[in-house]
Parts: sequence; C-alpha cells; structure tokens
Amino acid sequence: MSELKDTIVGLLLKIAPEVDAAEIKPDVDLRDQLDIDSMDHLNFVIAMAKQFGLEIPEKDYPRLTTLDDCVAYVQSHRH
Amino acid sequence: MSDFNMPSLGADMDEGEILAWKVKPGDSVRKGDVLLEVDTSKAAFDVEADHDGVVEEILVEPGRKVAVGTPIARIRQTGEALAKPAPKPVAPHLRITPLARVVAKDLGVDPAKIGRGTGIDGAITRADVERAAAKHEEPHVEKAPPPPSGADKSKREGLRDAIAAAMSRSKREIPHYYLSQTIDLEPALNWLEKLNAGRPITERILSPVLLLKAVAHAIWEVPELNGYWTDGALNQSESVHLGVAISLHSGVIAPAIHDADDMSLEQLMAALADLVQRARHGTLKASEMTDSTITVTNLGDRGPEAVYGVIYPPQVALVGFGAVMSRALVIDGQLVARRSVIATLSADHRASDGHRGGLFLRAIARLLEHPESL
Amino acid sequence: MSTLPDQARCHALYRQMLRIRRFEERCGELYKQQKIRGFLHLYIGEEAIATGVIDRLEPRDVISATYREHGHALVRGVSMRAIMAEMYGKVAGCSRGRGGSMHLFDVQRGFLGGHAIVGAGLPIAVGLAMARKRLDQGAISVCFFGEGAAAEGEFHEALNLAALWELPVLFVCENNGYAMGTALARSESQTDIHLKAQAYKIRAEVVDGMDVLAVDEAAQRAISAIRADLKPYFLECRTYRFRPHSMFDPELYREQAEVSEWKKKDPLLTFRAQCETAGLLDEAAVQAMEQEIASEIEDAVQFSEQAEWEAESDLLKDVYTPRGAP
Amino acid sequence: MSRTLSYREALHDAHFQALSEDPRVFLVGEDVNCYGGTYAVSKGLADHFGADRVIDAPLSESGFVGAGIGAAMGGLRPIVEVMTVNFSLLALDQIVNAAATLRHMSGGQISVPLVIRMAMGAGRQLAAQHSHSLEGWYAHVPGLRVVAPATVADARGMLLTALADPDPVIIFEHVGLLALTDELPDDAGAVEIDHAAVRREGSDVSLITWGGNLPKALEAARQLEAAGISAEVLDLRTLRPLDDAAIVASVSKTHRAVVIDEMWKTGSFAAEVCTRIMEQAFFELDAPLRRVCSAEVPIPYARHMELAALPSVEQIVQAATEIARHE
Repeated sequence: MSELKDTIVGLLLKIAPEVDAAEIKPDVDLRDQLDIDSMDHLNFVIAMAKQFGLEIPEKDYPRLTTLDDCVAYVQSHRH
Repeated sequence: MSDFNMPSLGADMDEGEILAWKVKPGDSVRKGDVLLEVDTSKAAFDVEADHDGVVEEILVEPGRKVAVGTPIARIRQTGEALAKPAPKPVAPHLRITPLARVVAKDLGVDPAKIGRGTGIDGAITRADVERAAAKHEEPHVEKAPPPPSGADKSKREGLRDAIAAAMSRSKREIPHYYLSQTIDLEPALNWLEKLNAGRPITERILSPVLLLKAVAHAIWEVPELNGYWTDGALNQSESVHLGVAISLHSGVIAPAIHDADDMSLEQLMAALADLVQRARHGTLKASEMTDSTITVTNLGDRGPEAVYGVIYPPQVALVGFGAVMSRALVIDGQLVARRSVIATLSADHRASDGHRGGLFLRAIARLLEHPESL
Repeated sequence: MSTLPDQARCHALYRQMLRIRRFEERCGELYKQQKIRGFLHLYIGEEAIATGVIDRLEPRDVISATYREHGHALVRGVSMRAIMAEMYGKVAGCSRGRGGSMHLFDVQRGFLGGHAIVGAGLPIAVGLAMARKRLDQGAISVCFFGEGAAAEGEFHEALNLAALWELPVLFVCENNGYAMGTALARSESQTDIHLKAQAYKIRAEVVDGMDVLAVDEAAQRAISAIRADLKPYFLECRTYRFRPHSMFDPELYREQAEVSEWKKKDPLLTFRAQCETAGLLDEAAVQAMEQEIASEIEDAVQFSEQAEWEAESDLLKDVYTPRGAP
Repeated sequence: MSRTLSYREALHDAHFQALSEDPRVFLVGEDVNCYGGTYAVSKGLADHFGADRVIDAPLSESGFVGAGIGAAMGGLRPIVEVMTVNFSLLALDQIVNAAATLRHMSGGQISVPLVIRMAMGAGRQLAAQHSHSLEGWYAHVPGLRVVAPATVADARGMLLTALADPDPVIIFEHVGLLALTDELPDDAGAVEIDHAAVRREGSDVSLITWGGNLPKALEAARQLEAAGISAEVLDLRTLRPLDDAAIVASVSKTHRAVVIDEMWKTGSFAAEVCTRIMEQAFFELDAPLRRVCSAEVPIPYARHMELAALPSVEQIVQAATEIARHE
C-alpha cells in the first residue's frame, strides 16, 4: 500500500520536481496543493498509465484528483 | 574566428552565470548544438551554437557571471584555419564540503557560482555559501519582508527580480488596452471529446491546445499583434512563436513554441507537453526563452473567470483565457447552459488599436466554433 | 585386569560406552549426509575415559573439555537431543546452534564446554577451581584435554597455578598418541606426560585409557584425594582414536596395522568379553541396550530434523548480557 | 566534603571499595601483593584483604587471565591486572578466544563478569615493549567492553561499574595519567560507562579522544581559544560499545573534527571514529577530518624521540587550526 503510494509520489515528483514529497497531503486535490496545471496532470496520468499498465479513459481523470484517489484507482484497476 | 558572446536570454537579462560548458576546446559543433548552460536570474538555460564550427577556446570558466555581450568562447567557423593549439580543458569538479552542499541546497544557492571557497584547498564551506546567500538577499531586505525559507528561496527571488523588472518596464512603457469576449466552447469540447474517445491516453489532446491553435491561426488575420515593439516601431514577425505562460513555484515563465501556427493539433500537444516538462526540470533552451512573438496565458479550468495580463516586453500582445465553465448563454434566442471561456486580449496601443484587437478575439471565437478546421 | 563390579554397574558402564559409540557412528553418517557441518571430531575408541571419570563426579563439580567432547557431554547427562540439535545448528541445541560440535555447553549440568583452542581450557579450569574452592568447598573442576596440549604454554601455566594456589582440579589427559597428525614422539622430548605434572608437584599417574574399570578406579582415587585436600591431581589416560582426527583427515600419518593393533584393545570389546566371561553380560542384554540406544538416537535425529532454525533477526543475541538482566 | 587525590589513588580507592563491598571480588596479577603493584595501585591492599584476595601471579599472563575467566564463569568477580598492554598479548588467546566468545558460544548460558585492567601508553621512556597503545585491537572484538578512564573521577568509578557488568570489561589505564590530580567528593563512586562526555564545550572544531590524550586535547583547546578557535573536547570514555550519538552530536555542532589517538595511525581506533563520522555525519562536515596519532615506529627510548613519536599538543593545535581557520 505504502509502496504503491511511494511509487505514485515518485511519478508526481518526475512531473513536478519542485514538490517536496513529504508535504503532499493524501486527501487534497493534487492540482491545488502542488500548483500543477492540466498539462502536468495529464503527464501524470500518462505516467500512471504506463507505470501500472492501465488504460485510463478521459472520463476517469476526475477520479485521480488526490493521492488517495490515485492509490484507490490503481488498486481497483490492477489485478 | 569569431567570439561567442554571452547571449541575451530575455529583455530583463543584464548578465548571465555560466553553469557548465557542454563542449570543450577542439569539439566540433553544429548550429543548434548546446554549447553551455547559463543561469540567468530566472532559470538555467541551454545555449545553442549559432553556426557550425570548432570550439577553439573557452574564455570564461563555469561559476563566473558576465554581462550580456561579453565574449565567453571562441568558435572557429568551419573552413577557418586553426588559430592556436587548444588549451587544456577546465577541471569541472566542484570542491565543496558536504555541509556546504547541504546548506547551499537549503538556501537555494548554486555553489558553482561561488567560485573558489575559503576552505582547505579552496573548498567551498558553509560560510562561503551563507555569504553568497546573504549577498543575494540583500536588495530585498528593505523592499519586502523576507520570503519564507525553504528550497529554491534564492532562485525564487531571482525569478521574482526578473518578473518585477519586466513587468515594471511593461507597465511603465506600454500603453495597454484590454478587450474581452465570452466564447462558446461547447462545439469545440464536444468535438475534442469524440476525438479523444478513440485514442490511447498518450495521443489525447487537451483543450488548451485547441485554444493555442485558435490563437495561432487568428494571428494570421491580425498580424500586428505578433511581433516586437523596438526602437519606436512595430517589427511584425513572420513566424508565430507562441509564448506559453507556465507557472512554476518560483514564478511564471513563458517559453516559446516555435512556429505554432504550422503545427497540427497533435504536434502542438506534444510540443506543449514537452515544454511544460522541461520547464519544470529547468532544461529549457535559451532560444525558447527569447523567441516568443506573442504570449498566451491560460489560467486553467480551475482558475478565475478572466485574466487581464501584462504584456511581456518587447512583445505587443498577450492573450488570456479564464476558466472553462458552464454559463448561461443565449443561443438562437434561447437561454442555455453552455461550457464557455472568457478570452481576453492585452495589447500595446502603440502597435494596434482596439478595433483590430476585437477582430482578433472574434477570429478566435469563430475558429473555435469550427474546431474541425483547426 | 581389574576386578569387576556388580552386574548393574557393569551394565551401566558398558551401556554408556555403547551409547557414545553408536551416537558417534551416527554423527559420522550425518556428517556425510551434510546434516552436520563444520569440524566433527569423533571419540570412537576413547569412550572408556569419559565414561570412567565423569560417572564418578557429583552434580556440583564442573567439567571443561575439548572439541572432541560429545561423549563427555552425553555421560554428564546433557540430553542427546540437545547435543544432536546443536550439531544440526538448530536453536534447540544445547548452545542454541551458536557453538556446534566443538562448543557444547550445559551450565545446568556443570558442563562448561567445548573449548577448541588446544590448551586454553586448562587455565579456565584452574579459574573454575578457584571459584569452586571459595564458593563450594569440596567441589572440583575436571579438565579433559589431549596430549597435544602439553606442548602449549597454557598447559604449564595452568599446572603451575593449580599446584601453586592449591586448587581442586582434576586434569585428565586423553593421550591418544597424535596431535592431529603429529605423533607424540615427534612433538615432545618427554613423552611421559604425567611426569610433566609431577614436575609441578602434582600427583600424577598413568592409566590404561582403553580399560573402563582402570579409568574408573583411577578416577575414584583422584577425586577422593582432591576432595580431601583440595589440591590438583593428574591422570594420563593412554588411549587411541580409531577414527581420523576429524572428517577431513586422510590419515597419512599412521599405519593401518597400528590402528588394527589398537582396535584389539577396543574398550567396548574388551569390557564386554570380560563381563561375558564373568557371566555378567549376555547377547540378549546387549541387544536390548542396542535397541534402546538406537531409539534414543533416532529420537534425537528426528528432534533435530524438526527443530527450528534461529531467526536471523536474533543474530546479535548473546554477545553481551542484555542490560537489566540478573 | 571533598578531597584532592591522584588518578593512582583513585584506582587504589576503587579497589579498596570493591574488595570491601563484595567478598567475591579478588585482585590477581603480577606483583600486586608484595610489590604493591607495578604502579603502586594495589599498595597495602593485601594487608587489608589478605593474600588470597590480592594474589601475586607468576609470569603466566595466559594462565592467570584464563584463571580469571574460569573464576568469573564460576561465580567470582575477579579483577585481573595485566602489567602493560604489551604483556596482554601473551593472554590474547584467553581474552579474544575465550572471554569474548563464551557467552555467545554457549548460547547465552555463560557470563564472564571479568575485569581486566591494563596499564598502557607511552611517555615514561619505557621503550618499545612497555609503551604501546593497542586498545583499538580489543575494541575490535565483540563480546568485550572496553573503557579508558581519562579523569580521576572515572578512575575512581569505572572499576566499580565494570565489576557490576556481567560481561568482560577491559580497563585501559594510561600511565601518563597516574599522577593527574583532581578534587573528588568523598562519596565519589561508580560512574556510568555507556556514554562519552563533553569535557569542554566548543563550537568550531571537535577534538575527539580518550584516556591518556585527554589532557593534551584540553591543553590544545586552551591554546586554540587564545587563537580565537572554540574547540569542543569529547572524551569517548568507552571504546566499545562506542557512543556514536555523542560523536555525531559534537560533529553536528562544530562540523569539524580532529581525532587524537596514541595508536599508530594505520588501523588506529581513530580510523574507526572517523569512519563512523563519515557514515553517520558526512553531510555535517565542513572540512576534512584530521587524525593525530603516533608516528609509525615502535616507541623509542630516547626522550626526544619518544616525544616526537607521540601525539602532541602542537600537532593537535595545528590540525585543528588547519581545518577550523578555513571557515
């Protein structure tokens, strides 16, 4: 679980290298707290898709709003 | 033989710090090859060769700060005779104590800029770093309360300095006028959703790309918004290099997407993704920082409704997009909820008038009503 | 030849020697199967000494021995399961798997090792005697060692200290003629080891280490003398190791004929013959012993097979006494 | 109430107290009884406690150290005095192969509550077989506890704590300290031996040492202060187990360290200390570490040569200045 979270945080850090991993709050909108834009967010979603081998349809983007969301999303879509 | 000078990487750049040379004497370079990394007060940039040749001599070592225009290397153009044997390469290793390295990171000081330290064998020590940081902060002491401590503090201040200088100059020199127009995005967004539905994630297009494309094409119709105001006259640009405002923690920068008007949506999408990524990682090229002919700022789908921006000199226009949101619009006499965006134009009245600006915004609106043509 | 004791004692002595013999044979097999690793030194041929001496000790006495000490531990009452598990390296072993074949310990039974530096056990036995003398007058410290130890300085230092300080130590030299592969005459100018002890004014005698009754009698003499005056006593038991020094030994240093000659003096064979002649032991009794012993060994092997390995997380355990421990 | 006493007297008093308080305690070593101890530490003790508790041993280091181990295993609390660390090499087998291993080899069944005291160190023109510093060799061995009292209070107290320890403790008494005096309270007694002690606070450089070199480090700190460099002096006190936290804390404060060790530099205990700093406090360092150790030569007899071979106040000051004046 925390390994998964760490992996996702790692992806975030690749997208937004200025971010301090320790400061990421798991339940707050990533775009708000990390000050990243839609392009960054898309890059992040792409990175998630690659990392976990997922097909993430556009309609699911809102389900990847917070770190917790992302963890839950990956868990529910990965076997 | 020709001198390679410290380039100007922006109107606000007076001097640059050489972070590292990517070439050494004797290397052959082709136009566009990265020669060195330069730190301006804004960020670090790769500087490319402006012609093919062979590097003869490095004149300024890493860690030194020199004024724009100062020769920093000699590059023999292809065909020129060898002037003299190449000097020995510069030792690249930075001698710095472990503690100083940590403190430098904390204070946001680039230790490579400090030069020779006062420690054993010239090592940079913590005291050297702290002195460098203090020097950097000094001008701010009177002007503003100290910024929050943390990583990249000094970098942040450097960028703020640059933004302050450029924006002050803009507001001092440029007579802005502002226009706005609400644009129905329903057709464009529906079209885009259909387009994306059949595509794998890596090939999907984000809606801001449509806006950029519309701006780039609208410029064809009102070209006086695209170019520079220099020496008391408008120099219209034939190329459309779209400056895209990207908000970093340290401040906003607006690197260029070259020839955006010639790009397909897919190309534009790829270019934008690449630009954002590299901006975040500090690996932009110098030309990207200087070549924008018009700037677009998009505050995103979560931002405020409209933005009335300040033009980045010597450009003459800036296009802003607020948040995309549902609004009550009258379409064919009916009041309907439509996803829409408020597009704004800040333009230099010396270079254009409000009427032309209005045409430009209407062109954008029209283009977005027929996204398939983009 | 000594007079035989009663039947029960004859059975006990024979049974104890047989138990060591069968156990050691099984150890040799388990070593070949790689169940037991490291060095393995078998006591086969020398069983009469541990059997004869240790049987005469009291629970308050303490024993220190060498790396060829399985027999001593068995006679002293260290459980066969714990000894076997130790050789398997299991945490149920008598030294929690940290010692192995050469370092068997059982403090409850006064069995204090298991010392694998030749000669080093002697000074420790002297110190144990100091403690016995002060804390439990009349208790003695018994030290087993090979004749090879006589070449070490510690042998001489310990003998001198024991005599000088008048300490209740029983030194038992198991002289099997070879220090690994070096014959006694090739390493000592004086091959009568007990004479060295006498030079330190220690009472010393030579004993036929292949004769359990001779050892038993000498041990009784020595032990009662020590308890009486709390001064050291030295027994040089002449014996022979039937097996190689360890499982790595190709035995290039001795003739097979010599081994065969000594095997005629096998303490089990000779004692059994003696008992049978006297009508104190018969085939049926021996078979019964064999069966009991076989099942004890089988039980020890099964126990060791099934015993747990110590968790690696306990690696640093038992280097220091935990703080706050009594 | 307090009184002034020497390091030697403190050791004597500690023995007196130990022998008085616990009948299991006895002292054994060469010339501890009739002669009064090579360094007069045990002078008069036999008169009080008798020859069977203050025992003269023959010149059999392995024998009487081994006997000490056996006695400790058997329930006594022996103090074994080895005349100098050089002679302890004759007992190395017993210390390293037995004392240090028995608890472990027996699966935790056996404790060896043995105290071994060794005089050590140079400075008295005793030449190459009576002057050496080898405490780092012993500190290398798990199962041993190694302490080095550098003050009168520690000389008074460490023996008592060592005797209470269930495992073997080696106490290194530097002969250069025997005449050191200090005022101690009358009720001075056991001291803890788990932690290093800051003997002088400072902010610019840490002088890390133990035992016989503590006075040199303190003197160096005084001289450095005059030169405007604030030196902290850390007395390690216990070399095994080493108080890493104290070392890291001091270096994290000063960001520079000089380790002073009378062992030869090659493979010295100072090397261990430096390595721990590199492992645990690398990013606190603002200058390279420095070691001041003995010259790589057996300790010579001639006075000037002996002094030249040993760590000196001047060397400490120089090393500290070198790394501290470059701020």
